[in-house]
Amino acid sequence: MALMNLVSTVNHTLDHEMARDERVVVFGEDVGVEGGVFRATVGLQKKYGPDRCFDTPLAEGAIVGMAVGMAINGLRPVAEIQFSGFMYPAYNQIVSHVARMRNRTRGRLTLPLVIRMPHGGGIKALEHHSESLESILGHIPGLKIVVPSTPYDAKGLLLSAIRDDDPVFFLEPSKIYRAFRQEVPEEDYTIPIGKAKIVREGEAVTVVTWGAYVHDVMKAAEQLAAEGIDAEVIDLRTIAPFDRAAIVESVKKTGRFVVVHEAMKTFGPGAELIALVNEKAFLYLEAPPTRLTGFDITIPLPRGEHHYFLDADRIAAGIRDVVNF
Amino acid sequence: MALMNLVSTVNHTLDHEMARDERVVVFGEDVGVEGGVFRATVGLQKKYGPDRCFDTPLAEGAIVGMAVGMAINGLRPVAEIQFSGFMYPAYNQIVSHVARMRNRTRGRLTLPLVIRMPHGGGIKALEHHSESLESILGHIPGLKIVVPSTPYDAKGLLLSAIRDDDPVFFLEPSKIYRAFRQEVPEEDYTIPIGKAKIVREGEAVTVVTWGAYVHDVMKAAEQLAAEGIDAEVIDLRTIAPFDRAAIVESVKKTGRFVVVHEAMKTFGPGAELIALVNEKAFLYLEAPPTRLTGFDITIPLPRGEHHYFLDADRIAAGIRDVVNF
Amino acid sequence: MLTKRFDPLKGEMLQIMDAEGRIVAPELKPDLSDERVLELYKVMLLTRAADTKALQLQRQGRMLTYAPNTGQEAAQVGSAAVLRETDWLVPAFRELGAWLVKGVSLEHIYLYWYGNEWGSHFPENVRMLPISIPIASQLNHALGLAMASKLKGEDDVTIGYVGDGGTSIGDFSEALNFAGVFSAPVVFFIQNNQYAISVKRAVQTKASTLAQKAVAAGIPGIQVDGNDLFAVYAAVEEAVNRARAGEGPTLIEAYTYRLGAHTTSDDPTKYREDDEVLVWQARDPIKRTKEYLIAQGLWSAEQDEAQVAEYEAYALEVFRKVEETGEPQLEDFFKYTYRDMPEHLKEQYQEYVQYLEGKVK
Amino acid sequence: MLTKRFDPLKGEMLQIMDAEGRIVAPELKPDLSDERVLELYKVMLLTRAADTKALQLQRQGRMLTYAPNTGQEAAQVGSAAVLRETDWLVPAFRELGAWLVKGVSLEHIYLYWYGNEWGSHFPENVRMLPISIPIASQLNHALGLAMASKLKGEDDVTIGYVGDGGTSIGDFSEALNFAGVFSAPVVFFIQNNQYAISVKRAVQTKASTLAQKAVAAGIPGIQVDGNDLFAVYAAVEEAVNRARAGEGPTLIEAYTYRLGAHTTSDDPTKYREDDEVLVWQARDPIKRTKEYLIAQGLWSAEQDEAQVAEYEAYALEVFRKVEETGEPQLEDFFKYTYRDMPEHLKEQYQEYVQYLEGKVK
Ligand SMILES: Cc1ncc(C[n+]2csc(CCOP(=O)(O)OP(=O)(O)O)c2C)c(N)n1
Ligand SMILES: Cc1ncc(C[n+]2csc(CCOP(=O)(O)OP(=O)(O)O)c2C)c(N)n1
Ligand SMILES: [Mg+2]
Ligand SMILES: [Mg+2]
Repeated sequence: MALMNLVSTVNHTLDHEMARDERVVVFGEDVGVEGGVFRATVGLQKKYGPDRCFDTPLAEGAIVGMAVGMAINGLRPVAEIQFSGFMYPAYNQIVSHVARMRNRTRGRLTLPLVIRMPHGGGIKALEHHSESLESILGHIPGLKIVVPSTPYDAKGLLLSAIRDDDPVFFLEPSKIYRAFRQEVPEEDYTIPIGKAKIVREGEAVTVVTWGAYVHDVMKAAEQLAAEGIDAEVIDLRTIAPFDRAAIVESVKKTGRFVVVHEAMKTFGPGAELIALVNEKAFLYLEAPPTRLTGFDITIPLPRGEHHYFLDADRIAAGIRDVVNF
Repeated sequence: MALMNLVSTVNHTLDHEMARDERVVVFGEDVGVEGGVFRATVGLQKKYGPDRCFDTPLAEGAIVGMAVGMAINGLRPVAEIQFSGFMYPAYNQIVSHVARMRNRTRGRLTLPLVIRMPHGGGIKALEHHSESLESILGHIPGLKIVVPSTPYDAKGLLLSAIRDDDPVFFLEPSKIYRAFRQEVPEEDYTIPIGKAKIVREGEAVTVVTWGAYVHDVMKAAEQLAAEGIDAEVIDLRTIAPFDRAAIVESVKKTGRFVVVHEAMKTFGPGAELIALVNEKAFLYLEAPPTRLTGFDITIPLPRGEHHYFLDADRIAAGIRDVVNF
Repeated sequence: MLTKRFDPLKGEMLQIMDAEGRIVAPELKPDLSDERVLELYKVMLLTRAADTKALQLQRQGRMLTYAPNTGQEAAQVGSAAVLRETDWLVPAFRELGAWLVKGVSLEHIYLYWYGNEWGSHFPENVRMLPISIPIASQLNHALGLAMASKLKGEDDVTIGYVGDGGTSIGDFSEALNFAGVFSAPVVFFIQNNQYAISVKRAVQTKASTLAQKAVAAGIPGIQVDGNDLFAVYAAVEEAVNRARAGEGPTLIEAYTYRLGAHTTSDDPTKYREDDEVLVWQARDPIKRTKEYLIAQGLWSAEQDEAQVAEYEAYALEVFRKVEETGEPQLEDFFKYTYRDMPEHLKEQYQEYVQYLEGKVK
Repeated sequence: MLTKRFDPLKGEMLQIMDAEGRIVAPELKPDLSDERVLELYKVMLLTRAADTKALQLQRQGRMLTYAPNTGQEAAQVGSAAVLRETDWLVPAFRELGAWLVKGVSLEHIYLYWYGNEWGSHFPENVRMLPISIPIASQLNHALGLAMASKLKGEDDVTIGYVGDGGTSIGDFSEALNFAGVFSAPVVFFIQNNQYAISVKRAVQTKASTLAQKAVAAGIPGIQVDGNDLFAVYAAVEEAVNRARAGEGPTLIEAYTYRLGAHTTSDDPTKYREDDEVLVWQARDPIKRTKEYLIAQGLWSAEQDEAQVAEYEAYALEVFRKVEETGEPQLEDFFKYTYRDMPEHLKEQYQEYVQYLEGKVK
């Protein structure tokens, strides 16, 4: 066991899996010599050589397209996109090929590959460095999307992702890359993709969130607990295909539902969860299922970004409204 | 007045506006000499010369990026993407620039441009020729998205789109390009972007749809009317920013809500409408708001595509379930 | 080295056999046995027969959209003929001749164009990717396959196909550039058939050859007469050998012509003159190879006629089998989205099955 | 023509003034008055002073992320100096010197890096696009601006900037290719500063020069000593004149070096040797131009020192003003998404205002 933060856990986990499985190759912009702009791949090139961990020229489409070919030909590529806002040049590869190769060939060719990227904002970064892509990716059948909220989960989920026979997008909340440390076992363990985690049990309202916001929601839940409002908090962990049963069961118990996410509101991920709750637990609902989300605007530059992101107070206020409906 | 189908109306409308406003330029793959693979731009190069209507090399990113520069420098570009499934290479330009130039420059630079593309499926086409992009585009603040369902609407909406100071995506349901003709006035008229249209008044249930499905939903509504179920049918016409008031008002009247669309279900456009109905009309709901949509699969090749698309029978069955809830 | 001898920047193009089937550069002629040449010629014939049949069937409303290959058979067959079984072939969508050489059955190919996904489920030993519709995107897969061969220490080579139109889209440049940087064992093969649907080659780029686009990636490039089976073979052979020896990628432009329509939905008279087509008909790769074979005493006009008739009958028979496959399995549309069908897809599938059963009742 | 005389495929690079400020190719020296040269030199000095200040302020926690320009001033100033007011400048994100020449105020620039969108709201007469973070995507905007000038019958020219890293991404090739096809009046200007963050130029492409990437688009390309103000000016001048005369686009590679970090979040010692930096410090464009000016009797070491001090004080003063702008207007974040604020945004804005007011109470 060692105390690790999120980004060092990613590094440790890649190291762990590269040692175990020589089919794993790691690449992307600045991934090799420098070890990544966030240092997620630091030391890997030295340890495994430039054939296993290397820098690429600057072109996200080629990075993802190359991963497709590698995965077909027997490797398990783990590609890094430097920030999720730079995923768009690869979007054609993602939608047209990554998501479809298995179906297109009726299972003949499969893509065991992972695309890792820093995700979300709140780090006072330049434009395009704060994007949340859940629904842009989640709408596409054939992709799996995972967002860890803790170092412990990151290791278990990343190992599952690399070993998965389907393509997995591993979105790493950059805001909490170094926010806190946690004991992470040295041993091998996996956490199943597609399973949510109840991080706080409660009776008053179901609150679903993921990534960096798990911590803000938990803070809000503590505030509310002090007021006698006992929220159940679910860390969704997998955005696609997500754990519908966990949500539905919880809402059947609490009768109230709030989803909290960074992404923009309209046509955003929260809408899907609300639609699900309607479809599966309509008769249990005691208040309108509610979204606490980013505004439908471009994420502001650093001087204004605090307006875009929710803090525990705003989250608590939103949950309170639903409970008091 | 002349009888026109949808694609000839697009052609007529481009002609109309190119004659009226010399800033309008039309381009894309096969748009010039051939007049478009669907013949939407036929004759325009001959009439207005190759400076106003021209072919480009094959590169959707450059087509859209070029439109951005042209719009900044005083033109009103109307670019064609040959099929919506080939929009993805331009997605970086769309998200990173088309949607943001106004906000990024605090209104200094604006993008009066239109991106036209055939949209949706059901035409027994090859892979990637049947995509529905509503939520992939609609999630991005700063874009306007319009889908006409009739020739008459197409003219009024396309003229609004070209004259709009914001970038507009004009999605043309290819399935109904030549499905029927309608009287289209020769004169100038516009239909406002952002306004839905009640195409059938009713009391039993609100059914929202758009594009080609308007006709299938209307058929379903007639079937249901024969059974004594009186559905209100709304043609959304604008997907973003959409007419929230029209939907909410109707649902407050009917207490029941169904959205019907071609796009995949999960994280799809219907989810947003259901979330809205929850937020604005929760206490009026007598049945769970429901989605009738594409499955969460890759749209099948022609031999199987009929399974993906809804017909009037399936739509009627779905609406019936909601009414009988 | 051919890529040194024929500089696309000087407008030089490799030709070994001229339009009349005469060997004009005997010293460059690849070392192919007469039997092998005849074998390849027969694949060219089969390709054309399959095309002819598909077009007929399409006009009868039995085949769906189809992209014809007529005029491009030498480029297709000559390039794929160089590959060995473990090499990878990455198609665009118009390389029927190449696929047949690589061992894909005509049944698979017809099944695909007939609109059935099983047409892209090739046998285990056929190392070919499915057709890629998004233009040029497949070249990055070719790069990736080649990179994997290299990183695994295997000496397999990958060939990736693209059209003249495809050279304009970013994926093309990116794939070439990455391949150059990593010395990936890949050959990029352009079928320059002079058109991207209606858009003429001259509108596609101001570059006077497509082969010179190699310069941007710092890799060798060569233009060859794409209707000359021997020139195509020789250039690809050199490139494949180089790749296999660890010396990196090559770009090859096969200068050819699409004699037919872009697809069955296309009407080429809208954008090109008959005269141009006539010029290129005279350069027909099948006519040329046939004349060579006849001159060599390896083939005769009668044999040719009989062979064509046999292949057309065969193609029809294959298509009939395809027609008989009937409706695809409903479950398949849901089953192959993920390795295991997730719960929401099971639900969607089951609800739909129930609906269909309810309708039948 | 310079692009004919200096062939990047032969490894030829245009240099007019060497690293010691000596004119080595007097016949190619652009026709600039002494005053103009001094004026441009001063912009180079201001650029460096603004850089120095920004880095200091960033270390003090007052400035946010900042991308330094030190070492690249000649490439930036020399290129933009050719433009007239109605010409368009399309930046990447590291061309401070160019922006200053084009008439953008340091206040705008600092405001941008300080994290305020108003930093990209330039005055009406400053024809420059905002900074573009997604690498190379801006080159297609440059193409579009140029196309509009051409289609409107105006003879304005557009210059588009990109880094060495940016030449690998598809947008770069696409923009060049379109510009070639349409003979668009645009100049593509690469600041090859040898690094894309940590990735060395040699890893970016196997092409021996970046200028040769022009060959793929069939347009002229030239490599120039990017630390030589005169060479940069001369090459851009020729390219701009050609574009203005309707003769189409040019690609220029300015061979230079980033002496500082990629941005304030970067630590270059992780990926490069000090020795390399020392070599390039000796080629510093400011040192070189200063030596030229002093040798010409146009400037002195004392004047230089005083000017630097003045600019640093000025930069600090500008930054103080920027700091005083305080919090941005909340409404602005909602207001500029569309021309008219749609109802859902009004609602989101109002609900948030109410929430904030509730908190204050
Ligand atoms: C990204 C993308 N854009 C547009 C299309 C539509 N389209 C299909 S084929 C084609 C022309 C391709 O020309 P070329 O690359 O020369 O190949 P050819 O058809 O001549 O074999 C176009 C534009 C597509 N399939 N993919
Ligand atoms: C599409 C995209 N991918 C990745 C990044 C992250 N990034 C920012 S700057 C940079 C390197 C750019 O190198 P270069 O083009 O040489 O410009 P320089 O920084 O040297 O001026 C990268 C990879 C980005 N901004 N855009
Ligand atoms: Mg072609
Ligand atoms: Mg650089």
